[in-house]
Amino acid sequence: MSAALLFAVGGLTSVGIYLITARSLSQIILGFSLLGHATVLGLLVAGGAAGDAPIAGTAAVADMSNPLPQALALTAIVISFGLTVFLLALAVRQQHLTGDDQVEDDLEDQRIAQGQPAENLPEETTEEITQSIEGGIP
Amino acid sequence: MLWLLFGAHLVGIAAAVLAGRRSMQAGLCAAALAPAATAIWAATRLVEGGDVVSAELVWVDGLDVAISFRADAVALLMTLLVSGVGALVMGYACGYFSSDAKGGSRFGATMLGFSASMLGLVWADSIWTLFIFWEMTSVTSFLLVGHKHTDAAVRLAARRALVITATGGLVLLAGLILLAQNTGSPNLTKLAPISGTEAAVAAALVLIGAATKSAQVPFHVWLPGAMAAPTPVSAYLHSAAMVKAGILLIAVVGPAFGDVAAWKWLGICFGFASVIWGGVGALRHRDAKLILAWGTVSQLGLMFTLFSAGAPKAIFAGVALLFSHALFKAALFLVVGEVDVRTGTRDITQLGGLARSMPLAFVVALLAGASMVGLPPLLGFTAKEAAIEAVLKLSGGTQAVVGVAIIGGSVLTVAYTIRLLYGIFGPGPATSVAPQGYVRRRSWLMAAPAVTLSLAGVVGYAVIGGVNEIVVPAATELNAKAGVYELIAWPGVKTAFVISVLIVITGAVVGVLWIARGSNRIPLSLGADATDGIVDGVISKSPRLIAWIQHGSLPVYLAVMGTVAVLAAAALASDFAGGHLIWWDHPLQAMLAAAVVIAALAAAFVGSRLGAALALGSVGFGVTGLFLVHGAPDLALTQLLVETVVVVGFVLGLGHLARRFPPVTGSWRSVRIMVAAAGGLAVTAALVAAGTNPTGQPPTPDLVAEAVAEGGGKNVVNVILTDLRALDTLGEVVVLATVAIGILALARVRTRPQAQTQES
Amino acid sequence: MKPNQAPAIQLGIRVASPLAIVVGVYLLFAGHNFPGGGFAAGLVFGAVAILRTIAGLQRPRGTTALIACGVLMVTVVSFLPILWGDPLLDQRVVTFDLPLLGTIKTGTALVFDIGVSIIVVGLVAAIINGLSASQPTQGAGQPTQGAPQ
Amino acid sequence: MSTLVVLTIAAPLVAAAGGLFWRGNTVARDAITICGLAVAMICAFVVLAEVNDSGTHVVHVGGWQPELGIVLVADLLAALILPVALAVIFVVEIFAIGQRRTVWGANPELSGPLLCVLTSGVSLAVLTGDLFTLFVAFELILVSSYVLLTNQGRPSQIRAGMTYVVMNLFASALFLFGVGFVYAATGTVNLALLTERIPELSDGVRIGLGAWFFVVFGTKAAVFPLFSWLPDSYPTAPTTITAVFAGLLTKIGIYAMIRFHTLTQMDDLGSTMLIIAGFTMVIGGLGALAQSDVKRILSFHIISQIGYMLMGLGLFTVAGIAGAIVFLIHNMPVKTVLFLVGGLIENDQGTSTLDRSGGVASRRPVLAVLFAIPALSLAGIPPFSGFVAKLAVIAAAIAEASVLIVVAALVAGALTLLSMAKIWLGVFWGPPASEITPVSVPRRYQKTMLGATGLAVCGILVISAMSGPLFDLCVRAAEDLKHPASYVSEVLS
Repeated sequence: MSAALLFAVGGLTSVGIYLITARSLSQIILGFSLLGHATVLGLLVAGGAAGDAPIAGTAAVADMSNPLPQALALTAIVISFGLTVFLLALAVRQQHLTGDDQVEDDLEDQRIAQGQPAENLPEETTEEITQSIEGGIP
Repeated sequence: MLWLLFGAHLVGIAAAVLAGRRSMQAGLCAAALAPAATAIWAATRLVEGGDVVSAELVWVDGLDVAISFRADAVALLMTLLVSGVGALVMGYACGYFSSDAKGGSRFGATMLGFSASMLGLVWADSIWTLFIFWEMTSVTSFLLVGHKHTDAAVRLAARRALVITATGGLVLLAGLILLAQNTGSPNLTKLAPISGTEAAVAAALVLIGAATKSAQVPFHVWLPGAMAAPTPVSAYLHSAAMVKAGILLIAVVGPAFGDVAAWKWLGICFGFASVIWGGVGALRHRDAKLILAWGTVSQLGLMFTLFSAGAPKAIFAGVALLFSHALFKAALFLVVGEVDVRTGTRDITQLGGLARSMPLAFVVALLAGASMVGLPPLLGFTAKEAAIEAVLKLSGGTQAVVGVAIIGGSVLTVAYTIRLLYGIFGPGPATSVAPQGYVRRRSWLMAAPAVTLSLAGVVGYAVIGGVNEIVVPAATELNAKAGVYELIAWPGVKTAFVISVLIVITGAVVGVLWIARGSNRIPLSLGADATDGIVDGVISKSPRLIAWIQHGSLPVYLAVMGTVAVLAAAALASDFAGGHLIWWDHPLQAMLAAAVVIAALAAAFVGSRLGAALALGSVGFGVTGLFLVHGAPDLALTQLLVETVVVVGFVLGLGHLARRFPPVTGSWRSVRIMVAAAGGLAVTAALVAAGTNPTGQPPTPDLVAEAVAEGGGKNVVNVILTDLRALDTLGEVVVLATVAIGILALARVRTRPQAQTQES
Repeated sequence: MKPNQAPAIQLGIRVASPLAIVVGVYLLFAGHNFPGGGFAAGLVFGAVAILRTIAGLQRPRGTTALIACGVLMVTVVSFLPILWGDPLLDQRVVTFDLPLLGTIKTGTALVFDIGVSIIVVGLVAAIINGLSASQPTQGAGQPTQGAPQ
Repeated sequence: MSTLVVLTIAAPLVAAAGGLFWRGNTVARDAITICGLAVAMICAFVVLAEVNDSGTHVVHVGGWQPELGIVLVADLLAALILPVALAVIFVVEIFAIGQRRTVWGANPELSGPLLCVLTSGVSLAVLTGDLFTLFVAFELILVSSYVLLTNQGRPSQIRAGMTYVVMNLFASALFLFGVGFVYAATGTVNLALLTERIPELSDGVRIGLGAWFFVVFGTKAAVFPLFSWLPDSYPTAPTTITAVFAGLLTKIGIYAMIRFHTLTQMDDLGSTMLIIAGFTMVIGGLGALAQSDVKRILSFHIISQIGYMLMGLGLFTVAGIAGAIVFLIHNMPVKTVLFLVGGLIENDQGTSTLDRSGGVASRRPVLAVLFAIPALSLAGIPPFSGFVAKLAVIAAAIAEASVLIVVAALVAGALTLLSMAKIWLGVFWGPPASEITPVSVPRRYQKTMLGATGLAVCGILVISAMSGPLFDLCVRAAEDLKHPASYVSEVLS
């Protein structure tokens, strides 16, 4: 196993975890991008040593790097790409609703923790509700 | 036959629902049919005798759970009580409720549902059948107690009853599992005696379960509260039926615990405490129904004591008491209910002089009360004699404790009965009887069942031989040696009789003195308040506890998760051995790795959004380089394109936000750093450890060969993606499609109202 | 995001688009033998869409239908073989000649890859529509750009 | 047979695409999605019958060897779980069609196709014999649930959605790391091969792998202390959606755990699992008690119930695992129905808060019955399936003399009952709520919703009645899991 790659995995993981525990959704997204890199590199490390590209005919089979983790990694990259983009969309919506991208604490949890009656919860406005009923896809 | 009768109850429920829509009375009449038929059947069986009828329906064979019924002598006796009293009470309820009472179909159906559950319980031949119906009686009784649920106090009482009986049910479940596993068979007639620690634990659990159901101190607190139910419910559930379930339980499983000392002593303790405390409670209350309820606690305590003592004579006396108690207690409840609806109160300090205005009720109450006290010529007398004789047959400590319980309990019974009857019917300010309109017209409906039940005490005494034919086989069924005894109408002046006379005299003196003292202070309902306090406490304290875990803060959740993962990885990394490590596959790898980590750190610690996005891009390009070095051009290409789109998206979507991230400081930041560092280390170490001694090798040569031969492509990675593992790819693109839909939907919600405002 | 309507950039992008599309098609077909594949091709096509949107040339339309088509395509290609008894996701390999690219030995995998790239284009289009139309909370006075159709 | 197995994945996917394509045409869209789900469900039932008769069926995807390609394995466990799961989704889709676009309803344009995607994810997750495909299947399930949760974009949903998405993304990252560990240690991601190779590893690595995946699956399954995302997010979704989530998602996590940890013989983790299980059920029960909203109470119950399943698994005996499987099967429809009834209550009163509700039993007795049956079943009251499940799990624990966990299970049982009583007392009993604002739904649609709920309640009754044969099947499945040699030989032959 290559210590250099392992270093990259560990470093990316650490920074990723640090970022996802932030309150700003932008930073969380950054964190997941980094974690995504870390997992992909982790898969490669797990698959064995570096080698030539696994394209038949261009190199000896014995010299090739293991193609299976690459395939798995590719799938993982694409999936984490999709989810990162989705998080972005959530952040954009949050920004639209509150003006920033901070992750807020759950209101009902706080209400229960403080023992307040249910009336103190802010009701969603009718406008917001109609808006969400009107939603859909183009 | 058993199925037929049981099925009749189920059909009856449907009928009661339908008929109950028209009126309360129709629903109740429909409900009364099945129990009436069952009672008649049981009576004929008892008279005619014959083979024991049984029936079985296997439910879950793997767990030995079956609905197995067996109508032996005990079951028939109980059937007679459950169904007979049930039918009478339902008839009584026709008079009790006004025609326009709400919830007609509900009440009739629930009563019948309870009746059916109770029937299943008394017929049960298997531990599991018994438990199944045991739980069903808990649920149906909850519904019945809460019949007038718009009243908050009623809801509270129903909750209390449910909490105690259902918790008891859970305890019982554990005890029964333990019992079944130790005896090897859930069959109640084949319970082998067990011993040892597990047996003692099982004994305690089963006894606690039984004590909750039979309202034994300290679990009795639900019973007085349950008097919030309509009186027919109290007359049925709390005299003849449900509260007897616990007694029946300890009677039938008793043989298995014969060798367990804990069984006997714990049971006697429950019984003793209940006898005394229940009697004291009955002496102090003013509400006639509550006096009866506390009296029930006391009387059930007597039975509990006798059955726990376990000697043949004691068991015989217990069965006799069980039988007579159901009759006189139900009759008394019915009378109190009638008094209640005709005068509008049940408070004995306000009542008085009803002997003249309600003579029939007075006679009924007198007969039933005399039976309760144990005066001849009534059935109660013979049962009490049997109990005292049973005490005389005991020896040692058991005799002392049981003796005190029975004598003390009987004295108290005499005292509170006198006080009750005196309070309602005795001289004093005559309560005006102003019946509500419907009562007068149908008062015979209320009178007839009460008369029947109280006359049963007289008739039973008269034909004591007939009663013996019911009681003796039942006692034999429970204990083979108990069959030699029988109830004796007139024992002559023997020790037991003398004791009996002394009891009545002492009790009468206590009762008269008590009345004279005019002590009508309501005792503290310690238990009930405590129970509600515990339940409310759990409900009101749980938010505090939960808030500690469920505080709603995402970063903390993530940190917790990270920490847990680190712990798991630490287990993995415990086999850490770095022998297979090399510094790098290629020097370039080391440089790129360093660059990637530095860029990542920059992304984390640079304050501006744009800077972070750029740093993210750099990380992506560095990783692309690492892929190339590793020999993964496909990954590199994809990574490059993905990185571009992500960075563009990041800028596109969040470009409007403040330029800088909000600053982070304080201890939370140190926690984050610690979790993050530990996470990185743990993952790395775990990877190294996992790769130390691989137990299998990747089939790279096979993959390459197959890709070319079968997959028709030279790029092995691509062949894997589109052929070998195309299913993964399929899933992956569906994920992308779904994400796209999600983004579009969110965009739509956002833009729609704006478009509307524009138009307006 | 405000479309950048500088003529020079627009012209550049007009010229670059077909080139990029050619690159994408190459990636799509070459994928089986060289680095590339449906996903990469889709992203290249998507990049064209992004550029054209930025330049204000056009916005992607009918995104949902596109995505539905893509999903239908990959699903049908994947599951059709089971209808005539072949294993799930079985490949039919065919060989044919194409000008410029030479002999192509490919199979149903290609159809699958095309489906993949269609979905990816759909996703990129969704990103453009979903993220770029964002306006921070500035009230309703702000004109909205391109409400999705 | 292979066709049937594959159709459980394929039919919903095709339906999802079709439903998206004709999203504007209500009738066509609903017909397509319903058909897709129905086909999948029927296939799943036939697969169960076939597997019951002729044993495990293996589908080699693309005809590749298991060492190289992906296999789908319909063994008894998978065949048992799948029909129930698909039936649950089917019923919810009918309900969703009935609910239309109301304040509380899901958006029908999206819920149909996305439920289809979710369904194929569930089928794939249950059937796959490959660890990485399991990851993909999880992502399919999750991504559709993300969109289902957030697509209406309400502030509460976005807030909850972020918690949900971020927590699950982290879990997914951990999953991928886990795949890396497994691959590094064994050189394969095929479950059958892992069954052979993981027990050969050194103890530290083997148990560590088990622990790691316990964290991964535990997050999906919402075990203590990883459950926090669930009660925050589930209640904010439209009720129909929550019903699916509640019925399925956490259960798939438990399913994966049962599958992975038994095949790889992680018996050493048993005591850890039991401790976690105890905390999960008691804390879940306490949490339920603390809430004052029907949907939140029910959400905490999910956690509590997960504890019971984990308890069965943690015993690592045939009886325990069988108990866990029975519990799983029983819990899926029960949980779903409770949420559906929650939705009906919301429709009826305009709120699901206990303080503002009351008297539903008098006004809508049918609702009371529909609620009572699953509630009693959940609380483990006979004669419903919950009793069998609880009895199986607790009896297994008592047979192993695990006293503490039995006590925890009993306490949790009492808490469950108490909080069910809390809902009953608050919503169904008591004086009618003073100000109710029922959501006006056309009668015909109301009937559809009631019908769907009634159908599901009938399902619960059927499961209850069939508990005997069901339990026997579960015991067989548990024996197969406990002795994985047959699984391995079926897959690798």
